[in-house]
Amino acid sequence: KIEDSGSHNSPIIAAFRVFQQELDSRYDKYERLVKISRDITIESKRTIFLLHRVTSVPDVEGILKEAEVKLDGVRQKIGLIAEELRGEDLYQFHRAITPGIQEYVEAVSFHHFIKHRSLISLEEINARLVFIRDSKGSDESPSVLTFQIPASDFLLGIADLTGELMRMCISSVGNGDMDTPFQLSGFLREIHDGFALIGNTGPYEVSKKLHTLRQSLGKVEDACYTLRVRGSEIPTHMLADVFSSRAVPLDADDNMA
Amino acid sequence: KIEDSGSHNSPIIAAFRVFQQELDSRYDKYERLVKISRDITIESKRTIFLLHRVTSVPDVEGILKEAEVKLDGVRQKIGLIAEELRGEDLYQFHRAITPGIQEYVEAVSFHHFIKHRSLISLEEINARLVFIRDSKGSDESPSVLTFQIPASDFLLGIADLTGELMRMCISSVGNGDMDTPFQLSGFLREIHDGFALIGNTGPYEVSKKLHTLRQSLGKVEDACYTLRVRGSEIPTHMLADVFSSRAVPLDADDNMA
Amino acid sequence: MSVTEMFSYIQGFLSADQDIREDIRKVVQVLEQTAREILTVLQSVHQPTGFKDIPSKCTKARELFCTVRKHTGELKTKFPAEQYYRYHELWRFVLQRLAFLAAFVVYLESEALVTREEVAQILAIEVDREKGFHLDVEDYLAGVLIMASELSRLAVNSVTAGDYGRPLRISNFINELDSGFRLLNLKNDPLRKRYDGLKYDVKKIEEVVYDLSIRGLAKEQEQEPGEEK
Amino acid sequence: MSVTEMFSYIQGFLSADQDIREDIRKVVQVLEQTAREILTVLQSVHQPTGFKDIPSKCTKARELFCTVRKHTGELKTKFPAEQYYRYHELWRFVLQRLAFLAAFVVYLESEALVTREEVAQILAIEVDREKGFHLDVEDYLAGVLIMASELSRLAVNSVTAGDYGRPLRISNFINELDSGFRLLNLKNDPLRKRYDGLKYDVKKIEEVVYDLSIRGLAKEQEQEPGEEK
Amino acid sequence: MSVTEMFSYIQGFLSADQDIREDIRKVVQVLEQTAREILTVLQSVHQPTGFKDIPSKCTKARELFCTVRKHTGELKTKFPAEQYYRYHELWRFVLQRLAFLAAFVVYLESEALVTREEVAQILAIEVDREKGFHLDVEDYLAGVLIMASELSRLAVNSVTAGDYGRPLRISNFINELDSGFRLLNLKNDPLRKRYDGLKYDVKKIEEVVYDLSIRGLAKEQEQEPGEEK
Amino acid sequence: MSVTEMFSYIQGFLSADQDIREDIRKVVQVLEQTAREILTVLQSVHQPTGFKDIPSKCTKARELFCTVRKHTGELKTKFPAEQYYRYHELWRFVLQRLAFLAAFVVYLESEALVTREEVAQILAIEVDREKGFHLDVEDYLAGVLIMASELSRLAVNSVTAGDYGRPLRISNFINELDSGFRLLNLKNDPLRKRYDGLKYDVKKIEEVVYDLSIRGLAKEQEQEPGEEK
Amino acid sequence: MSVTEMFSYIQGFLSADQDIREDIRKVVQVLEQTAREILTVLQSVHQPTGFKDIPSKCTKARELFCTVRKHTGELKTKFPAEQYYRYHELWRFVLQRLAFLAAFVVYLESEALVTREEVAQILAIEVDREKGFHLDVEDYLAGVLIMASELSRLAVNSVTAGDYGRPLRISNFINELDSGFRLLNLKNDPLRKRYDGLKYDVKKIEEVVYDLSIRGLAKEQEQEPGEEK
Amino acid sequence: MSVTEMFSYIQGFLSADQDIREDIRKVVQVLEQTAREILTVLQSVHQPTGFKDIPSKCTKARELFCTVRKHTGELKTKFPAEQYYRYHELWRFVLQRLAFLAAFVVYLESEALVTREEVAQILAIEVDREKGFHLDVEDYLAGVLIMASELSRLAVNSVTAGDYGRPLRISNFINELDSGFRLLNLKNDPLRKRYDGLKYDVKKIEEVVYDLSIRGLAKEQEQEPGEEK
Ligand SMILES: [Mn+2]
Ligand SMILES: [Mn+2]
Repeated sequence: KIEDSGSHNSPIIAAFRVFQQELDSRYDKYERLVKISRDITIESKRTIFLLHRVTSVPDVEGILKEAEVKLDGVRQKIGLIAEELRGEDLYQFHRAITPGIQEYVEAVSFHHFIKHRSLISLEEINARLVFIRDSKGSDESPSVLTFQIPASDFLLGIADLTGELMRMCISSVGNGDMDTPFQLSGFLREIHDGFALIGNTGPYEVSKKLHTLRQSLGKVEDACYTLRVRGSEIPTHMLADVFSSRAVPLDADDNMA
Repeated sequence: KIEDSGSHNSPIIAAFRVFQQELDSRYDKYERLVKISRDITIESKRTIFLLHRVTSVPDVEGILKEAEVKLDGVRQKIGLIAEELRGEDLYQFHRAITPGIQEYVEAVSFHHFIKHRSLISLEEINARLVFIRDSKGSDESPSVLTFQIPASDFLLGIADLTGELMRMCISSVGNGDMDTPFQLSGFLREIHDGFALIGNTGPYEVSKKLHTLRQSLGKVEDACYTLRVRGSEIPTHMLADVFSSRAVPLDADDNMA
Repeated sequence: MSVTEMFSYIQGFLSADQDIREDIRKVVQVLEQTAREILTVLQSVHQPTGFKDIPSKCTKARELFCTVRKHTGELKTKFPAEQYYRYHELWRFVLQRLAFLAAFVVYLESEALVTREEVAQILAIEVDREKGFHLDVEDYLAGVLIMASELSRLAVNSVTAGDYGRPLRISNFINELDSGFRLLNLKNDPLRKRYDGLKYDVKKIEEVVYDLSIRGLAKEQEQEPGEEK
Repeated sequence: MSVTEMFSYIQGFLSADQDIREDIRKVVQVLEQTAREILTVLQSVHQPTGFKDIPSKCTKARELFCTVRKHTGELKTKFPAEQYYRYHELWRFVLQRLAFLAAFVVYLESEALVTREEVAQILAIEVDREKGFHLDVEDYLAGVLIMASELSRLAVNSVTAGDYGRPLRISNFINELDSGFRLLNLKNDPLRKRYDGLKYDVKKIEEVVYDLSIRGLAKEQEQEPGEEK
Repeated sequence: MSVTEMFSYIQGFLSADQDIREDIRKVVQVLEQTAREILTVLQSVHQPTGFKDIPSKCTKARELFCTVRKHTGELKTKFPAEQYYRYHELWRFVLQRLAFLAAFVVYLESEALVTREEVAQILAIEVDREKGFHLDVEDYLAGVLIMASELSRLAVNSVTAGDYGRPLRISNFINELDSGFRLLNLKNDPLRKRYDGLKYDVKKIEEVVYDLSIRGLAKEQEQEPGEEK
Repeated sequence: MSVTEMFSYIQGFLSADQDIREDIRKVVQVLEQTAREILTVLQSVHQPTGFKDIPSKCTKARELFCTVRKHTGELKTKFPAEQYYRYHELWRFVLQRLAFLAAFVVYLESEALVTREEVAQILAIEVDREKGFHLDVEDYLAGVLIMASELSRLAVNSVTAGDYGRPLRISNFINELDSGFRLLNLKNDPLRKRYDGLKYDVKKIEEVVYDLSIRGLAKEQEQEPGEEK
Repeated sequence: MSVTEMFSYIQGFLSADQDIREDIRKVVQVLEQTAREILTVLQSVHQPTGFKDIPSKCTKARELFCTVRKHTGELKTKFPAEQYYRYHELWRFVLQRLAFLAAFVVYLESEALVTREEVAQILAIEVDREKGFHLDVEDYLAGVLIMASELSRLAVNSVTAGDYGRPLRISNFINELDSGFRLLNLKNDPLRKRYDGLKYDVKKIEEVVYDLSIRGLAKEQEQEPGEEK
Repeated sequence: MSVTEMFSYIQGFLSADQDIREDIRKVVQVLEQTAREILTVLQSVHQPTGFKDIPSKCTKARELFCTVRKHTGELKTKFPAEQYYRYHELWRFVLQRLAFLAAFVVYLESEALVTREEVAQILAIEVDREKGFHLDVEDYLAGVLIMASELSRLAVNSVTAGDYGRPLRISNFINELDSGFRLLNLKNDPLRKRYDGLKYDVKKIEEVVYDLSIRGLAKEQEQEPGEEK
C-alpha cells in the first residue's frame, strides 16, 4: 500500500515537483536568453557585414546611419535581456548571452572605429544600454533598466574586432584606399600591445584568441608593407589617381546590387 | 617552340611515364592484396562466428569439420597472397595484408583451441601454408609456394583470440557448461602471462591490445568466480543436471535457425 | 540572371536548410518529453506491486503513444520526404527510444517480439523508405536491444515480486533474440557495441534461471505460464 | 582615454577578479579537507562492525559540520554577494560533496531524504539566492545522487554485516528517488550524466534484494522493520 | 514471420548498404581519374604559349566531359535516388572538382560565370533535387571558389605572356563574384573557409591591375577587349 | 666568439645530455625486463594451484630482486646525483612497477603494507633525496595503488581457488589503505587518477565478501584464519 | 608505525612540495608581469615612429630588467638548489620569454647575437648548473628563436617605416643564426619544432629583400649603412 | 611446447628485431649529420655572394657525398637484404633528404633533373630492389619535391643577387616537373601531400617571373640564356 501511493503522496515526490518547477523556469529563461542572444549575434553580424561596404562605396555616411539603425535594434534586444535578468544574477545565465554580447561589442566598436577612428570604451558602450520601461502597475513612474557588459565580454568582442579590421584592411588595399591600411595597422598594433600587456592574466578565452590576433596584425602589417613597396615605384599622388580611376566601375557595379 | 613540345618529348616526362607505370603496378598489386585480405578477414570472422556455436549445440564435431572446410578456403586465399608476393618483399605490402593475416591467426587458433585445448604454434600455422602450383611452363614440375606469417601478426592474432575466448566463456556460463570456463581461465591466464613477459618489447600494436586482454581475463575470472560461488549452494552433480535440463529447449531453438 | 540575382536565389536555399533544422529540433524536443512520460509509466512494472496491473500500465502507455503519433505526424511535414537522411541524426536518438518503448509495451502485452511493421504502426510512420518518413532498420534494432537490457532487469525483479515463471519465459525470449542477432553481419558501429552488451543480459538472466532451478522454483511455475498471463 | 590606458584600466578589473579567485580557492581547500574528514567518519559504516554504532558516527560527523559552517561563513565574505554565479565553479564541487555528506548523515539518522532546507541549515547557507550565499538546486540534487551511489554500496555491505532488512528499505527509498528524478527535465549536462548513473545503483540494489528474496532472507526481516529502526 | 526469418531479412538490408557504398566508390575513382585529365588540359593555359590556343584546349576539355557524363550516368544507377544524402560524402569531393572544371572551361570560353544549370548540364545531372541526382548548391559554390583562385593565377601569368587586358577583365569578374558571395549568409563551415580565401584572390588580382595601371599598361588594352576575345 | 663557435660549443652540451639519456634508457630497459620476470613469477598466485606455494613464489621473486639491485646500482652511476629530477621521467615508470612488485611480495608474505623504507631497501636505493638516488614518495604511492588493484583480482581468484577467508582479510587491508589515502591532499595529477581507481577496487572486494556472506561462506572460515595462514 | 601514522607522515612530504610550488608560482607571476611590460616597451619599435628612438626604448627595457633581477634573486630562495629540474617546468616558460627579451634588446642595441653568458648576466642568474640557479641551454636557444620570428616582423615593418637597409642586415643575421642551428643535433622536442619555424622566418625575410631588390631599393641604401645606424 | 615456451621463443624474434633497429638507428643518425653538413654547404647559394661560386660549392658537396657512401655501405650490412621494407621507415626520412641534396647538386651543376639512376649512384645504392639496398621510387620523388620548394626560394634570391635569367629557367623546369607529377596517380599518402605543396612553389615562381616581366627585366635576359649557362 505504501509503495503504491508512494509515487503520489510521498514527500520526496512533492519536493521534486518543486524542483521541477524551479529547474523548468530556469531552463526556460536560459533558452529564451539563448534565443535573444542568437538574434543579437545574427543582427550584429549583419551590421558588421554592412559596415564592410564602406571600403567599396562612396556614401560612407549613409552606411554609418544604416548601421546605427541596425545597432539600435540590437540594443532593443539587449533591453529584453536586461528585463529577463531583472533581479537575477547575470553570471548565472552568462553562458547563454555571452556570444551575443561579444558580437554586439564587435559590431558597435567596429562602427565606432569607422566613425571616430578610435577604440570605444566599455563605459561608452554601457552608457547606451539604459532602457526606460513602463512599469507594470500603469500609474507608477517608468522604471530604468541598465545592462552592464562584463569586462571579459568586452575584451573578447574587441579581440574579434581585430579580425574585422584585418578584413577591412585587405579590402581597402584591394580598392586602392591608401590611408586606411596605415591607420588600421597603427590601431591594430595598439590593441595588440594592449592584449600583450594583459597576457594570460585575463580569462582563458582571451589567451586563446591572442594567436589569431597576432596573425591578423601580421596580415595588416604585410599589407602596409606591400603598399609601401609598390608605392615606391610611383609618386603617391599618381597612386591615388590610378585607383580613383578604377573606383568608378566598381561603384557602378555595387549600385546594381 | 621548346616549351610547347616540352610536354611531349622532354626527358622529364619520359622518366615520369616510367614512374607512372612502376607506381601504378605497385598500387594495383597493393589494392589486389587489400581485397584478398578483406576476403580473408570476412571468411575468418565467419569461421569464428560458426565456432562460437559449439557452446550451444551438441554436435561439436560437425561444427569443427565445417570450420575446417571454411579455413581451407581461407588458406586458398592466402595462397593467392603468396602468389602475388612471389619474389617480392613481404614487408613492402605488409600493411595491405596484415588485417587478414591476423584474423586468420585468430580463427585458426580458435579452432585449434576448441579441438585440442592448447595454443597453436606459429610453426604449426605456417606448416599448413604451403601451396603447390602448376608452373606456367606447363611441362616443368609443379612449384612449391610458402607463406610465412610474421611473428608480430601471429602475436596480434593471438591477442584478439583472447577476446573470442572471453566471449566463449560468457556463453558457456550462460549455457551451463561447468568445465569450459575454468579451462578457459587457465588458458587465458597463461596467454596473459606470456604477453606480460613480452610487455612493451613487442610492436606497438601489441602493447595497445594488452589492456583489452587484461579486461578479457578479468571477465573470465569473474565468471569462474560466479560459478564457484553459486556452485557452493548445491552439489556439483546437481548443478550439471540443472543445466542439462535447460539445454534441450535451446538446441531445439537453434535447429530451427 | 545576373550574378547578384543568382546569389540572392542561392541564399534562399541556405536559409531554408537552417530553418528546417530548427523546426525539426523543436518537434524532437516534444517527442523526447512524451517518451520520458511513457518510460515513467512502464518503469513502474519493476515495482513489487507493479506486476499486478501490467495491462493497465500498457493501456496508459498506448494512450501516450497517441500523442507521439501526433508529433511524428508533425515531424514529417517539416522537411521534404526524400531528404530523410540529410536530417536523420536529428531524430535518430528519440526514434530509437520510442522503438524501445513500443517494443517493451508489446512484450509486456504479448511476450512477443514486436516487428518493425508494428513499431512503425505504433509510431504512425512507414517501414518502407519509399513510402515516406520511415523507421530505419538500424534504429529498430537499437530499440530492440535497449528492451533486452530492460528485460534482464525485469527478470531479477519478477523473482523479488514472487513471480518465478517469468524469468524462464524471458530467458527463452532473449535467447531467441540473441540467435537472431547472430545472423546479422554487423559493422563495427554503435549498433555492434550495443549488441555486445546483449551477451551480458543473456548471462544475467541465465543466472536468475539457475538460481530458481537449483531451488526447484523454476519447474513448478513452468507448468502454469498460461494461467498467469 | 588612450587605448593603452583603456587596457590598463581593464587589467585592473581582471587582477581584482583573480585576487578574489585566489582567496576563494584557499577557503575551498580547507572545506575540502574537512569534507574528507567527515567522509572518513561516515565511510566506517560500511565496515561489518560499523553498523552497530551508526548514531555515534553521525554525532561525530555533525560535530565536524561545525567546522564546515565556520568556513562557509568565511567563504561568503570573499566576494560581492550578487556575483555568486561568477565564482560558482570554484566551490561547486566541494558544495556538492558537502550536500552529499549532509544527505548521508540525515539518511543514516532517519532513513529519510534530506530537504534542501536542511542541507542549507547544516552548512549554514541560504536556500534562496536573494538571501545570500545559497545552495543551488542542481548542487543539492548532485549531492543526493552521490548519496544514492553510496547507498547501493551500503546495501551490499549491510548484507555482509547480517542486516537483511536494510537493503529492502534502501531499495524502496532509491526507487522513490528515481521517480522523483524522472519528473525533472534535465538538460544534457553533468547532472544529467550523474542521473544516468542512478540507473546502475537502482539495478545493483534490486539485485541485492533479489539475492535475499530467492534465499528467503528478505521476508523474515520485512515483518519487523519498525522495531529495527 | 519467425524471429530468425525476420533477422535474415534484416541482414539483407545491411549487406545491400555496404555493397552500394563499394559500388559508388568505384565509379568515383574513375571520375577522379578523368577530372585529373581535364585539369592537365586546362592547366596548360598558364604557360606563355598556352594563351594562344585556349579555344582548342576548351574543346579538348569538353570532349573529356563526355566521359564524365558517362560515369555520372553510371553513378546514378548505383543507389536509390531518394537516398542522395545518405551517400553524399562519397562523391562530394569529386563533384566539387568537376564543378570547378566546368566553371573554368565556361569562363575561358565566354568570360562569364557558369550557372548551376550549366554545370548540371555539363555533368549530365540535375539541378533540382526532386528530379534526380543533382548538384548540391554548396558543391556548386565550392567549385566556383576553386575557380576564383585559379583565375588569380591566370591574371599573373597573362601578364607574363604579354596579355595586359585579361587581368582587368578578371578583376571585374572576381569583384562581381565577391559581391555575390557577400549576399550569402554562410555558416561556419568548409564553404565559409573557402570563401575567406577569396579576399586574397581579389587582393592579388588588384595588385596586378595596379602594377599595370601605374605603368600605363592597363588603359591601352582596355580599349580593345572586344577584339581580343 | 663567433656564432659558429658558440653553437659548436652548445652542441657539446646537448650531446652530453643525449648520451646520458641513452645510457639511462639502456639500464632502464634491463630493469623492465627483470620487473616483467618478477611479475610473471608473482602472477602465478592467481592460478588455482598457485595458492598452495605462495611462499616459494615469494622466495623466487626475492631472488630476482637481487638482479634488480645490481641494475639500480648501475643506474645511479649514469648521471650527476643532483640531476635526479632532470631524468626522473626516464625511470619513473619502471620504479613504480618495482615498488608495486616489492609491495606485492611483502603483502603475500605477511599481509602487511610495505613501508617506503622497505621498498627502498629491497631496491637498494635511498628514502631521502639528500642521500642519493631515492624512491620518490609519489612513486611509492603509485606502486601501492597498483598493488591494490592486483589484490582485488586476488580476492576474486582466491574464491575460485576455494579460499574463502582471504577476501575478508584483503577487504580489511584495502579499507585501511583507503583511509590512509584519504589523509592525503593529492593534486590533480596521475596519482590522483590512480587513487580514484581505488574506490572501484574497494567496491569490487566488498561485493566478493557480500557474495560469500549471503551464502554463509564467509562465517565458517572466519573462525579459523589462524590455521589457514 | 601504523598505516595511519605512515600516511600522516607522507602527507607532510606532499604539503611541503605543494607549498614550494605555490611560492614559486607567485614569483613567476610577478616575473611574467614584468616580462610583459618589457615586451610592451620593445614592441613599440614596430611603430613607424618607433624606429627613431630605439636607443631610448632599449634604455627603458634595461631599467625594467633591474626589477627582473630582483625577482630572479627571490626565485632562487624558494627551493633547494639541487632540485632545479624538479620545478623546472614552473619557470621554464617565463625564462624563455626573458631570454627572448634580453636577446631582442641586445640585437636592437648592437645588431649582434646575445651570448648565453650575457643573458644570464642580464637576468642575474648562472650559466653553469653547478653554480646555482642557471639558464638551461635549451631555454636560451628557445629565447633566441622567439627573437628570430620577431625580427622577421621587424624586417617587414622597417620597410613600411621607410628604412630599406635594415631588412638586408636582418637577413644576414638570420642566415648566420640558421647556419648555427644547423650545427645542433636537436631531439624531436618543442625546441626542434620551434627551430622548424625558423625556416619560415628566413624565407619571409628573403622575400622582403627580394621586393626591395627588384625595385632597386636595396642597392641605394646599401651604400650608406654607416650613416643610418 | 608450452604456452610459456612459445612466448619465450617469440620474444627471441622480437629482441633480434629490436637489436637490428637499434643498429640501423645509429647509422642513420650519422647519415643525418652528414646530410645536415651538405645542406649547410648548398644553402649558401641563396646568399647574394653565393651565386658566384656555385661550382665550388657543388664540388664541396660532392666530396661530402663520399662520406655518405661510406655510411650507406655500412647501413646495408645491418639487416637481411630481403627485409628492406621491414625497416624502411627507419631510413626513409634521411634517404629522401639525401635524394633532395643529390638532386639539388645536379640541378645547380646542369639545370637538369637528376635521374633515379644518378641519385642511386651518388648514394652508392641500387635502383632495382632485386639488386640490394635500393632507392624506392617514392623516396626519389619526395626528394625531387623537396628540391622544387628549394628552387622557389632560389628564384627569389637570384633576383636579389641580380640574376634575372635564372627565375625564368626555374619556372620552365618546375612547370615541366609539375606536368610530370600530374601523370602520376598518387594515393592519399605523404607523397601526395608533398605534391600538393608543389602548387604553391609553381605559383611563387610564376609571381617572380611576373615581377620581372612587368618591369621589363625578364626580356633582356631571355636573349642570352645560352651565354649565361
Ligand atoms: Mn567577426
Ligand atoms: Mn575477433
